[in-house]
This record gives sequence, C-alpha cells and structure tokens, in this order.
Amino acid sequence: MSIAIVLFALLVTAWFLAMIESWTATGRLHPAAPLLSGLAHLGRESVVPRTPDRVFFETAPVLLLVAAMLGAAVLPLAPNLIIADLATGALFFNAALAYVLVALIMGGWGPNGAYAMVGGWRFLGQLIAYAMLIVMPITAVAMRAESLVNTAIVGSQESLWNIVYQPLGFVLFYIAAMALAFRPPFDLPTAEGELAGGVDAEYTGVRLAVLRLARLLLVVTLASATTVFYLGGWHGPLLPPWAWSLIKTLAVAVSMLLVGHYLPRIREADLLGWCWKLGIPLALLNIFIVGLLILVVP
Amino acid sequence: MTPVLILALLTGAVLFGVGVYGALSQTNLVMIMMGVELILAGALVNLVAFWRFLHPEVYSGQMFVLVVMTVMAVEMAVGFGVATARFRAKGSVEMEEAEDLKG
Amino acid sequence: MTPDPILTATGVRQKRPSVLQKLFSRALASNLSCLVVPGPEIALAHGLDVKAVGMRIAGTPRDASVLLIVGKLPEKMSEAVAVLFAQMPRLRAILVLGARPPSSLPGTDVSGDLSQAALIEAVARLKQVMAKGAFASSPEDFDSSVLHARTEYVCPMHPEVVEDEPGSCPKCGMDLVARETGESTPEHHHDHEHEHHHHGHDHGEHEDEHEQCHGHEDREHQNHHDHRQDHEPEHHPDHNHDHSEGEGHKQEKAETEYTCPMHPEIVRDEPGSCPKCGMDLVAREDMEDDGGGEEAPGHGNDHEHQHHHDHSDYDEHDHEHHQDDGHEHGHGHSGHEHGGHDHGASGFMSMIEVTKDLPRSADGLQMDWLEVPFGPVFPGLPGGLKLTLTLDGDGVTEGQAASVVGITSEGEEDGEMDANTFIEHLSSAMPLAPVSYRLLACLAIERAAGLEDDSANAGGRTGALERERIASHLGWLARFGHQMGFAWLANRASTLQLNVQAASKEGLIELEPSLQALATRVGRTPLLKARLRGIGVLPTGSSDLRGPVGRASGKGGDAWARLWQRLDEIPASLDLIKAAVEPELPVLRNIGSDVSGTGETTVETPRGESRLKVSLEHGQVTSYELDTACSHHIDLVAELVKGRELGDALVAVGSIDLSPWEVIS
Amino acid sequence: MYIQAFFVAVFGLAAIGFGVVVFRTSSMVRSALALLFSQTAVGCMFLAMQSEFLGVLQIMMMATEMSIMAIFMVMFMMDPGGLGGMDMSHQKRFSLGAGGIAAATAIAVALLSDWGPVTAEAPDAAMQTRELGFEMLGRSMLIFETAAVTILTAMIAATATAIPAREPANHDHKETSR
Repeated sequence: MSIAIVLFALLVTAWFLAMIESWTATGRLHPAAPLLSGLAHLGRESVVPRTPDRVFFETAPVLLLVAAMLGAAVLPLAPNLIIADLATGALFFNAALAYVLVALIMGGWGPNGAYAMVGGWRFLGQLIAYAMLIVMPITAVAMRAESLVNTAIVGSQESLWNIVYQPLGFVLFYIAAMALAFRPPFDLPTAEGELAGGVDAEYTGVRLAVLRLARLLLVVTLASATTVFYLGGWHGPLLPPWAWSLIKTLAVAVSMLLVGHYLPRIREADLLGWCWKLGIPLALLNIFIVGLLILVVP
Repeated sequence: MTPVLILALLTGAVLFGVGVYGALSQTNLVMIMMGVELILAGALVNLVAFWRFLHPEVYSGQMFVLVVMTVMAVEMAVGFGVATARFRAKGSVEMEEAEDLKG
Repeated sequence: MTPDPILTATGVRQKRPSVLQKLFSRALASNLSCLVVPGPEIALAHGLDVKAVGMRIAGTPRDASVLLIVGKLPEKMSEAVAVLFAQMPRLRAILVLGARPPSSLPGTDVSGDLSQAALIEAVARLKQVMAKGAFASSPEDFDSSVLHARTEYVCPMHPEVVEDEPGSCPKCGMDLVARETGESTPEHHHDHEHEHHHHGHDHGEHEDEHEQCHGHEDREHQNHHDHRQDHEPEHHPDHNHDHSEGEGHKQEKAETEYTCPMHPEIVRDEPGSCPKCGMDLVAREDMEDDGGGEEAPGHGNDHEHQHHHDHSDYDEHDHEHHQDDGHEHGHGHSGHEHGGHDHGASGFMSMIEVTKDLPRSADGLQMDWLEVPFGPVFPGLPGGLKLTLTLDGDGVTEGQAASVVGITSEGEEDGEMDANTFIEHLSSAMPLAPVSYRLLACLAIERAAGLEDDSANAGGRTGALERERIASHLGWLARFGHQMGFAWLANRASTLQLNVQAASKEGLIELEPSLQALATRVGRTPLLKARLRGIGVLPTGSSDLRGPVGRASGKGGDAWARLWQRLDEIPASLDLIKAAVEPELPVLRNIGSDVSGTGETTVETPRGESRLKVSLEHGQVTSYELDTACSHHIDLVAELVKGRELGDALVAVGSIDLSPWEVIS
Repeated sequence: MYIQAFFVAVFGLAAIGFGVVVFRTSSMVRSALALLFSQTAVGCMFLAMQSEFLGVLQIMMMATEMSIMAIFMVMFMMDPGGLGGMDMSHQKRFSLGAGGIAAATAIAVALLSDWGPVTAEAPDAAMQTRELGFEMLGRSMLIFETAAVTILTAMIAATATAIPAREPANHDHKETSR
C-alpha cells in the first residue's frame, strides 16, 4: 500500500515538474502538457543509430529510471510512508545514485556518436567533484541523527531543521544534487549549445520518453532527499505529514528547475576546480563543525 | 552445515577461478587488473559468508571485508598510475610488449 | 492549400490509423518542436516569433518534428537540410516560409510567406495535417541524391587499409569494419543487403555533406531496416564469404613467420610448437616489411586520415549484437579464424606499432583524436557556419571554420544587374544585417553615379542603421545566451530584438529602460564573468579586427570584453537614434538612367566595417568588390579554438559574432 | 532459509555470469561494465546474506570504481569498441588450467571442510551498523587508520607516477611537434 502511495506521489511530482518544464520551454502552463508530450514521444519513431552498442543503448534510460526510483525508495514521505526503511538508508541512497553515472556512461557510449560520448565521459570526469559533495554532507547529517536510517534522520530534525543546524552542508548538498541531476547550470553532459544534446542527442521516441521521465524522477528524488536531510522531512504545522513532504519536495524541485534558467552553464574546469579546491574542504569543515556542535551542545 | 554457506563459498570459488584465468590470460594491463578485481570479489564473498554463518557476533569479520575493499581501491589506484606512466613512456600497456620487465 | 490533409509520404509512420494512433497524432500536433533552418537567428531577423505560435525550438533534428525553412537557402545549405530531414525521426513535416522548397527535399507540407501572420496560419494548418494524416499504410523512404553513400571496409587499427569488401585486415588480421563514405565510385556494385540504395550513384561532389550536419549520421538506412524487419532472415547472407578470403590472399604478400606468443625471440619459418613452453607458434607477418612498405605513404597524416572518417562511423564500437550489421561481422569473423593459418594474419598485434603514430595530447598521452563537425545547423552556432573541430576528449586540438552560406561573389556574378536589383540582391544575401548592406549598396552606387552625400536622408539612414545595430547585438546576445545555456538571456534578448526591429524612433526610446535593465541584469549574473573572462583572447592591434571585436580588443580582448563592448554600444546607438530623425529604410536616390563610374564606400555594419566598390555602366552594376568584417574574423577561429576546452572554444567562436552570410568565399 | 539460499544462488550465478562475460567480450567498455555488474551482484549477495552495510557499500563503491575502469580501458586499448574482434589473450590453455585448478581447489576445500556449527540468525541490520562502527573506531581503529593512510598514500603515489615527469619538459614538446 505504502509503495503505491509513494510511487503515486513520485508521479504527481514528476508531472508537476514536467508542467513547469514545458512552461519554461513554450511559455504556456498547460496541465495536460506532460501527457501530451509523453504521447507525442510514444507516437514518434524510435530511431536506432547506426552501429550502436545495442545493449547499452537500450539499457541506459531504463537504468537511469531504476536508479532514480531506488533512490526514492528509501526516502520517507511520512513516518510510515516509505517503501523500504533500510538500516543503511542514507548510504543506500548514495549507492543507488552512483548508478546514474553508469547509466550516463552507457548512454554516452551506446549510440555511437561523438557528442553523446563526450557527454558521457564528461559526467565521469566530474564524478568525484560532485559525488564527494553528496556523500560528505550526508555524513554530517547522519552524525547528528546518530543513524543512517532516513526516518531517524527526519526525526532528529524535529526541533531544528538541518538547514539551520548545518547551512553549509545544505548549500553544498543542494549544489551537488543539481550537478548529479545534470540540470542547468550543471548540464555539461547534455549541453545543447555545446554538444547538441550530448547524451540525450541520439534518443528519440519511446526511449526518449523514458529518458525524460527518468531525468524528472531524478530531480524529484534529489529534491526529496534535500527535504529529508535538510528541510525536516514531514515536519510542519497543521497539514498532514505527507503533505508537508510533498510541498517541500515540490518547492525544492521547482527551484532546481528554475535556477538554471537564470545562470549560464558553468565551465567544466571551474566546476572541477571549485568542487575539489573549495567544496571538499568546506564539506570536511562542515563535518568538523557538526561534530563540535554534537559534542558541545547537549 | 547450511547450504547457503556452501552456495556462497562455491560462488566465491568460481569467481576466484574466473579471476585467475583472466589475470593470467589477458595481455592488457587493465584487463589483468580486472582479473585481480574478480579474485578479490571471490575473497569478499567468502569473507562475508564466513562472518555471517560462522561468527556473526565478531565484527572483525566485517572489518576484514572493509580492508579488502580498500585493497581493491588501492590496487586500482596504483594499477592505473602504473598503466598511465607506462603508456606515456612506451605507448603500450600490453604485457607482450613489456620485454624490459622480463627477468 | 492541400486538399487532402496528409503528410508527405516521407514524413508519415507506417501504422494503420487507429484510435491510438489518432491520439498520438493529436498529441504530436499540439506538441510541435521545430528545427529552424538556417537558424533561429534568421527567423528572428525576419521578425518571426516561433515560440509565440506554440512551437518549441529544437536544437537537433532528433528532437524536432517540424523542419522550418526560413527564406531561400543557398545550394550547399539545402544539401545539408536534406541530411537534417533524414535524421529527423518519423512523423516529420516540412514547413517552408518565403521560398520554394529546396529540390533536395521531397516537397513541403505547408508553406507560407515570411511573416508572423503567415507563420501563425501555416502552423495552424500544419497542426491539422499532423493530427489527421500522421499515419499511413505506405510511407515512403526519403531518398535524396545527397544521402547516397558507399560502404567501405576499414581496419580499426590501420586506417590506411580500406577495402571494398568485408574481410580481415591484411596487416593484423582483425575484422574490417564497415563504414559509409559520401563518395561512391560507379564500379562498386555490391548486392549486400545492408547497402540497399546506398551504392552505385556517382555523387562525388557531395562527399562531406553526408556527415556535416550535427555529426549525426544519416539514419535513413536505419529506417529502411525498421521497415523490413519482417524480412530479417534475408539479412544473413553468407554469400560474400569468399570475398574476404580472396581479398586476404591478394593482399598477402608479406613474408609469414611463426613465433611463440610467450617467447618472441622464437621465430620459425613454419608452424610448430615452441621449444621453450610447447605452445603453438603463431603466424605473424614480417613487421618490418609491412611497416616500411605499406604504412609509409600514410605516416605523416595518419591520424588525420583516420579521423576524417571517424565522425561518421566512430570506430570504437561493438556491434556484435546489432542485427543489421551482424551478418557482415559474423562472416568476417569466421574469415579471421580460418585466416590465422591460411593467410598468416597474426594473433598478436603490437600496441606500440599502433600508438606510435598517434598524436600526443597536451598531457603527453597518445590518444585517438576525433574530428567532429559542428554545424552548419548547430544549436549555439549561427546557422550556416560549419566548424570542424578535432577533439581530444573534451579538448579541442585544432579547428577550422567555414561558411556554407557565404556570399559567393566578388565580381561580376550574373553579368550586369540593375542598380536596384543589385541592392536587393545584396541585402537579401545578408539576412542578419540587411539594412546595413542595403545602405552600403545605396551609398556605393550613389557615389558611383557621382552624387554628393545628401544630409536630408542621412538622418533616417543613420537611424535605420543604428536600429539594426541594436537589433543585431540583441540577436547576438540571444544566440550567445542559448549557447551558454543561459535561457533567461536568450528569451529576453530575442523578445527585445523582435520589438526593436519593428520599433519607430519613439518606440525605441520607450524600449530604452528595458535595454538598460537587460545590461544591468547581465552585469549582475553570477558565473557569467567566470565563464567569459580570459576566453577567446585576441591579439590587440591586429588589423583584421573590426567592429565591436576590434573595439573590445583594447579592453582585454576576451569574450567578456566583447560582451560589454556590445552592451555599451546599445545605449550609444540609442543616443544616435535620438539625435536623428525617424529611421527609414535606405532607398536609392535617383541616379539618373545613364550614369557610369565607380564608387567606393564603407559602412560600419553591426559586425564591423564593410567596404564595397561598385562599377556602374549605363545605370547597370557591372562588377563589384565587397569586403566584410566577418570574412576576416572567420580566419581567427583556428587560433581561438586551438588547445581550448570544447565549451570555451565554442564560446570564443560565439563571442566574435560571425555571420556566415557575410563571409566571402 | 530457502529464500535466502535462492537469492544467494541467483546473485551468485549473476556474479559468475558477468565475471565470465568480462573476458569473453571484445568491447572494452562492455568488459568494464560487466565487471561492474558482477561486483554489484556480489554486493547483492551480501544483502542476501543479511550484511546490509557491506552490501550497500560494495554496490556503491564498485559503481564508481568500475566506471573509472571503463575510461582507462578505452584509453589504453587498441580497439576499445571490439569492432575488429581481435584476440587480446595469451597462454590460454595454461590460464584455463590454472583458473580451473584454483576454482576446483577452493570448491574442494569448501565442500570437504567441516565448517562447524552455523549460526542461523544474524544480528539485525541497525545493530550491525552500530557494532561495526564501534569495532571500527574501537578495537580495530589501528587497522582502520592504517587502511585510510594506505589509500591516501596510494592515491598520491599513483598520481605522482601518472603525471608527466617535470624535468624533461622540452622533451615532451619535441614529441608533440614531431
């Protein structure tokens, strides 16, 4: 039952995001836009490029979808609304999202095109730059909760949300999450102006529909993670817990979609430089500060 | 004696065998590293199985697994370092062409 | 217009129309995405607002369902368009505005004039057509002469080995890999299934067209495969097995020797086992003969040779699971295995041999380089500009730019031309700066006719020129924003450009605050400075730099300086407009019917100074010489992109605001 | 019990299957990703054997590790796409024999040894994570720290080995221009 509800909530959020996305592309807010665009994709031919690595080409969008869903599976919507409340939930979240990288490498290599391949390898090149900034802030969050269980992490924020307790961690995580979801301004693997769509470039029809859905779900998953780890998850007055989770997730997801609208794409060299030289030391500092706070403040 | 333990040990054994075959038969340094990774994966399976089915109360078993995982990472790092240096110097990471390393 | 609302047969999908299909086509009709050819900036310059009619602008043909052709296309461009159309997945339509459809395309679905009203009307009609006639039982294959290619077989390791038939490499015994070339020679008639129509036609002059757009390969033959999937068994003919054998023997001239895989020092003339380890000896060609004899011609430009083809068939792929190519691979493989003894192809190939001729990257590793075409229709580059970059991973090692749409004439093109026709000709050839070139032509002809400069209409002309400068800079901002993924800037600047183009003097003055706001906003954008600072630095004081590019070279000469130079020129132009009278399109003054002479003049177009020299004879333009800023700037590209990261290189190219139309070829 | 046996067997077979694929395909990216999925299957085996932390850790670490493997494969292979179907192995018979003997020995040991009494119940996952933490930062702290320092050293050493030598900088230029 809770599985169905969580999946439904995921879909609703993705639907909403798709609406926003089509709004930014066409300037029209249309409630049925996601349905129409999905149907349009299904109705079109799904071209297979010449001499592809067929296995990779077919698997990549599905793997991306699965990775995003697995990540969402360990994030609670409400105290009991969670697909799997693992004892190592926070770690599992990282593990699931590591496969986003694998999916992109497959999607870059599979279609046998230069743009896609450069896109795929670009994402691998950024790997440590953003992956460390996902893992290390989560470490600090888990330190405060003294648990890797995601429901316990939300529980630890009842009095004070983590965004206040460790704002540095929030900022790092938010940026890294956008890089992991390769949304603008971090859309280096799919940069349209540079790589003509990159990893997305060769997908059409049904496969493109799956890929788009997967990318939206990835944003939802990361927004949901931001909510769980930093925004107090289901905590909030008046409304039922699931509503608070949904509202916060939506807000974060929409912000992730819109921020890139107002920023130019980041240079790859800058991204790597800043993440390595600034982000990782800051993340370590964040862990240190949180550790001090835990020891000092009862 | 549990069949699960035996199953896991058998898997570990076969992975080990495949890894040994790979490490010995491949001519490319990177492929040899893949073989070594498989050997270590076989070892990992055994370690976890021993911990789980023989001494679940002793956490040094899990610690051992972590150490082996570290070894895998170290092996990768050093292996790629050597491969890159060799490729830079000789233009090849093929074992057949590593005549200067022959004893 | 079309009585029967159905898409052209090359655009429909093969499905029996059903309820579900109807739903799909409805959805598609309400979700059009168009690929604008030659480029979105041309549509904007013509005052077309594609977004306003509810179409999304697609970056790639893969993503597009409508091919929107704006205006007349030069010949090279219309060939590229055919390739683009072939790359579009089915349920694709062609919408042509203001021109006849290029002959390379199978006709149009909807056409109209070059105006926003016509666009709105055309899109409405297109939606109907899409909704009703999207599926048909008998789609046609799109087959244009431009798309024909011949399949040839190359060794992945030895690019100099090019065979007409599958087989194994005479040097290393590896299976040859199929790839298509644009050129085809009439004598190669193969009856392989996979070649179907891609052979036997002589289209040598189209060599490169085939791959030039977007670097996507032509997918047309893929469509064919889709359609004939029921005939799958036919795809596995074994009949050309003998080719490979024959080919192998023919090539096999080098001496064969046998060596132990483990002990290279063991070399025998005949097969046997190794005295040291007892392993079977492996046949090997005599490497030295081989290297000296066959490789020599290709040594110097080995990588170029290889990479020239890489972009169409990137050669690092495994296609053993790809049914379409599986058969040729399969039998080639068997050829290889027998070949081990038959023709001495060896089991051991030297990696040192392979890598020694590869170029070294900046980090000192020998890597494969990849020559990738960007354009002529590439999102983020002006349409018609073809950039060929040699990529080393994400870095550009070298690159050149060429214009596909450049003006071809520097002299008497079509013989004599009426003065007014000439003005029209010149201004329509420069869709990104028509007013400037109209003014240039008018002035030059007036000079030639011996007329004095007239201050009466100078004000209106200045107004029009400056208005175009603002519009052009805004158009550049829009394109630059799109290239950098800065969606807000792209949207805002293109909206403003549309407004500015049509505005009167008062309208322009009203727009001033929004233009200022745009500049302020750009100045405040985070990351932008980091993105542009130090990118595309041009040497100061070079005489080739003109216009904003030249003026920015004193202020740092990088992309950031050029951005600000253009942003600063907008208010300066506004001031000029304020001082002048109502902008009006330059019209040729009465020069009399029978004047002769030559006149030379320069106009500071939005992209820099252009010079025109016209010879008049009896009121007819007999010859002219044109010199534009862009034809100088395009030569800077090679230096700008060299050794840069891909993103930086493209930004650097974007920042000099090349108009491929103004490149004189 | 049976469910556990089933999952261990399934993931074990998957691990072995992908492990074999590593050396059977000539496409290098496929090789690397097959190894990745083999390792992932091993991680899933850990999960099936109720050691959740280790399983998840294995799944996470291997994804990144093997992706890096993939790019090195592409860099350092002659024919990374495997289009030429070239044979990149040597001493096949010897290796097969050695691998077979190694596997057979290990299997024999597994089957013939008396492993003693087996604990049916494992501690629950949260408990395990906690206890492992105490183990890691308590009794085994020295080992843990040593491992950490080792990997840091290895990273630095590997980088130092891989980057071009500083001194003969001119030499490199010559090579490029040649």
